[in-house]
Amino acid sequence: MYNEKVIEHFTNPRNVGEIENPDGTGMITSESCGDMMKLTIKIEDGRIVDAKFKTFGCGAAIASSSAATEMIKGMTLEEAEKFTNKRVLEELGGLPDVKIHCSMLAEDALHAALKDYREHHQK
Amino acid sequence: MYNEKVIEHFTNPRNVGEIENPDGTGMITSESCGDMMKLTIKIEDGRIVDAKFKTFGCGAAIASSSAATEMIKGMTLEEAEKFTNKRVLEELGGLPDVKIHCSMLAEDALHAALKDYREHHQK
Amino acid sequence: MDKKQIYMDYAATAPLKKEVLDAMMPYLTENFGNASSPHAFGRAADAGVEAARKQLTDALGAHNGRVYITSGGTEADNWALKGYAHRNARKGKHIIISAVEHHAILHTAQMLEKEGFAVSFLPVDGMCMTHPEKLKELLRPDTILVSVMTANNEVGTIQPIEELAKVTHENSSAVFHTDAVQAVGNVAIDADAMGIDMLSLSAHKFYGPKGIGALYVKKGVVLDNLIDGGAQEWGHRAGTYNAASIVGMGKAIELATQNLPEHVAKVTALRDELISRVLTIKDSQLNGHPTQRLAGNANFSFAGIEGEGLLLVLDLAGIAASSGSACSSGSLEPSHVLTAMGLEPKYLHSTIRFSLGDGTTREDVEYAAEQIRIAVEKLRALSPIYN
Amino acid sequence: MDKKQIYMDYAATAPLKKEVLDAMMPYLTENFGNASSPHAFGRAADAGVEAARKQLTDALGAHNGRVYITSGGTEADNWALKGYAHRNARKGKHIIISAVEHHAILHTAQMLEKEGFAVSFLPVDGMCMTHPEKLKELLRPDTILVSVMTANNEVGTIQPIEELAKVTHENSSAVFHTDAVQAVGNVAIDADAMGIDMLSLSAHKFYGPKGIGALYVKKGVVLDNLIDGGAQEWGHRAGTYNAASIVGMGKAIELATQNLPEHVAKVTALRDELISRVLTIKDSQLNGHPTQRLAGNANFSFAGIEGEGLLLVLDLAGIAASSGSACSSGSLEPSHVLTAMGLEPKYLHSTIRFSLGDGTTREDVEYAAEQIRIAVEKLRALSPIYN
Ligand SMILES: Cc1ncc(COP(=O)(O)O)c(C=O)c1O
Ligand SMILES: Cc1ncc(COP(=O)(O)O)c(C=O)c1O
Repeated sequence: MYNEKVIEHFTNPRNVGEIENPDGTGMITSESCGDMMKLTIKIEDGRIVDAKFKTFGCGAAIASSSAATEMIKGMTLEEAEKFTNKRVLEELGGLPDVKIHCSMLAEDALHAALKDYREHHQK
Repeated sequence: MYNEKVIEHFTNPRNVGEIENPDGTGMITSESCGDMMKLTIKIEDGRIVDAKFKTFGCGAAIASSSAATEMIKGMTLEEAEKFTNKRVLEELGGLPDVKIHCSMLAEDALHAALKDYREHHQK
Repeated sequence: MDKKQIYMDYAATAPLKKEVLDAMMPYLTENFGNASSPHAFGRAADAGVEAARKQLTDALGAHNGRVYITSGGTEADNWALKGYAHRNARKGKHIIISAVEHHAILHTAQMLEKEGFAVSFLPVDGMCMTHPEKLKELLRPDTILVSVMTANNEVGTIQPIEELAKVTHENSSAVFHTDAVQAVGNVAIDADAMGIDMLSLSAHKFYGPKGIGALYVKKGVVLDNLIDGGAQEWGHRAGTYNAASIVGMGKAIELATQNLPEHVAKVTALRDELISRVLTIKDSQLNGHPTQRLAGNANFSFAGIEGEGLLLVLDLAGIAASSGSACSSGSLEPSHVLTAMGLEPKYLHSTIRFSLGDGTTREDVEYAAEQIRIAVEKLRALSPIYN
Repeated sequence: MDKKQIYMDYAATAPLKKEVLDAMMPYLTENFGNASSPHAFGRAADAGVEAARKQLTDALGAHNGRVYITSGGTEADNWALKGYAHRNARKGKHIIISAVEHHAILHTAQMLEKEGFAVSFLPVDGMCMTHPEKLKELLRPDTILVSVMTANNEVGTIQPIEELAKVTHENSSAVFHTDAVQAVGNVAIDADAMGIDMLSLSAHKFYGPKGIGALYVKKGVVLDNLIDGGAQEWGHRAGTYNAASIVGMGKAIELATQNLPEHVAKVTALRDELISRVLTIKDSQLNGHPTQRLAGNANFSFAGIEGEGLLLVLDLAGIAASSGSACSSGSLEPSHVLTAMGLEPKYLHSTIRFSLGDGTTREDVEYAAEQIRIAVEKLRALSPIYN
């Protein structure tokens, strides 16, 4: 069902946790399946310098969360704005058809966190 | 499907053929399945002294014909009038449900032969 | 598979018993004839089919009607509902099913609803139990059919079938169908004594082959055919006999019935051991009825973690379980069974079913309980809604 | 069975090929999981199911749609006709089937007739051949479905499917279904190239297991479900996967397709040998088409004797044949196929089908021809209408 890369991310998820005093926080619940992801990011000089997640969800949701946090670390805010779940799918080498929507969680959480950053933390 | 007695009668049918100058002839076609039986009988002193058959039909029809001719030989006309397929079924030890109607052929042919005897040969 | 593999998904499907496979082998080899053919090859196959039908009839106490062979529980359920509704629509167009039926009943009833039948749902309590007095309230003069499963596939609750059938017959002219797919081999059944008019079963749930099942129909209950064609099954279910699987089903139900008390006692003890170990995990609960439940069924919820994620961690640890009905995986909505039971929302997506069976050992239970604890801890550490 | 046993009823059902049984065995033992379960046991079963689906798709040239698994040819036929008719009734309520379809199509069409559909019958000539121009005459603006079998089960005539599909599509908006149950493994099929919208098959006719089959449905052709329930088969055919039989069906169709030319050549030669020997019997005839016929099919009539009686004499001599479709035994009426062909009345009840296959040898053919001669003589001596 899942490929090795997905299993690897699921088994050893990167960047688990919550950043203290984050610059942006995104908390998303998937309407279709009830999965949840909380993403906290640290931003310095227009770049994401740290990202941590907590996810309630299936293997695809957790692996996508893990992969996404790795990918966005180091991105400029402009790059991050353009980030989509397609990139996560590519990075993971694909997900089963019924699980593709799970990778949306990471995209949505990122955009929520960026919005939060703009609204509350940007001077 | 058929028991051994049926198979035995089918394999070695008794009284096959046609009696020359019979006292009664019955030729019957089953409406339900197209089987045919021709029965010729010889009557002396109010008794069936000989009976021969020819049958176009399945195993049950042929075995019933054979058994019936054996049974009716020696019967008085009164006994023969009361002869039914139940007797044939008993003699054969039963037939499959879908084949019970085949034993009617012998009953019908006998009654046709007796009628023929009464109409044409009885002084 | 070289690493440890523990199967705890017997309710999804069970392996063939060795005796069952042995009984099937002649029909997969030399006795290959078409059971409807009158020649020797056909008669050998037919003898197997009819012996199996007798085994089924005896095991179900179903001497007051006919056991028809189908391609499984799903076909039997479809046939019972569609066949009865279509044939008897002029008597009334109201059907009652329980709120916790398998999709084979639920989706079939919904199709009938689209065609113009009215469907009422018999509710369950928090332990997934139906209540005869509630059924009485739902019965109407135009109710033609009531269908309540003997035991639920997700949480294992065993329904009061005899009472439900009695209420149905005393208060209406409806017939009573039960989906006994999960029950056969786990619950003693005496169809005629229990007042059952129709009963569905599926062989692979009691260590028989997949793709074969049966519908028992009591004398006098008349259905439209679901599958028309040749003259098999007294003209009511066409298709060349799958003699090997039918023989396997017959052997399986015979064994299941012979061994029922020992099987239930053994599996119940293992299940209770698993339950008591798992419930030591904080913020966990057992779903379904504490005692009126299938011998092998242990259905848990763990606050803060998602069932499919848990399933995957356990799968990687070599433990096969289910996050609901295997048949409904691919669906994203929370289980209609858990919803009907009024499960707390925080537990709705956090449920996992372990179903134990013939091959389960005490070591399996101990290992599984330990792995469940580890997995729950691991996933809770990842959870945004648990701390 | 210690005496000589010669099987000449391959059209009723064929034995499993050894390679097919070998392919099935792992799924009857360790790979027993439910193919819908996401865990390791389930994935192993699912891999088998999907590999088999690919084998089916490749063998049928059916890349332009989906191959759905069913419980056999009968279910596939029922689903195609009922599912399409029910779903598309608003487009029209006229259906055309050939006059010589198997009961799985014929009786299903008759059920639709009772529901209010109009059914026309495409006639056949004396060799059981349909003609595209006759089909053209029957097509109406409200025709939604045409179903003509690829090859007839009783007399073996192979129909001009490509031309019939073409006429259907050029002159109507109807879809074209073919019951290829007898054809698969005997006739090369390329569903998409032939213009087929739906195609039914049954594994046991090509040395696969009984109780399993498939319906190919071209993209864009939409059917109601026949069997509702779980999410299997993209939500269109519910029921736990019978992985062992599905894997067997996949292997069987792969082998049948690989070996098709050799198989057909070998069996045709044996069949022709049987035909030429049997036709030396006085007052006998071959039924069906002399050349456009299934490799293994030899259907004869013998004046003055009844088919079932002949069948029994041969059975006692160790030869298994059929006096029509095995499925219709139990019926007493003369075959609708022979009637539609306009067979002389004296031959209507005097027909017997020998169907040869993989295991048939030249010695079998010689022995059978001799036994047929003896049996015919024996029964003619008993016959009131032959001398
Ligand atoms: C309660 C219940 N009913 C019906 C079914 C359907 O049985 P099958 O998948 O064998 O057709 C199942 C299992 O899948 C079940 O658990
Ligand atoms: C032409 C044809 N169609 C359909 C069927 C039905 O197939 P099954 O009995 O495998 O369901 C058969 C054989 O019985 C057949 O020969």
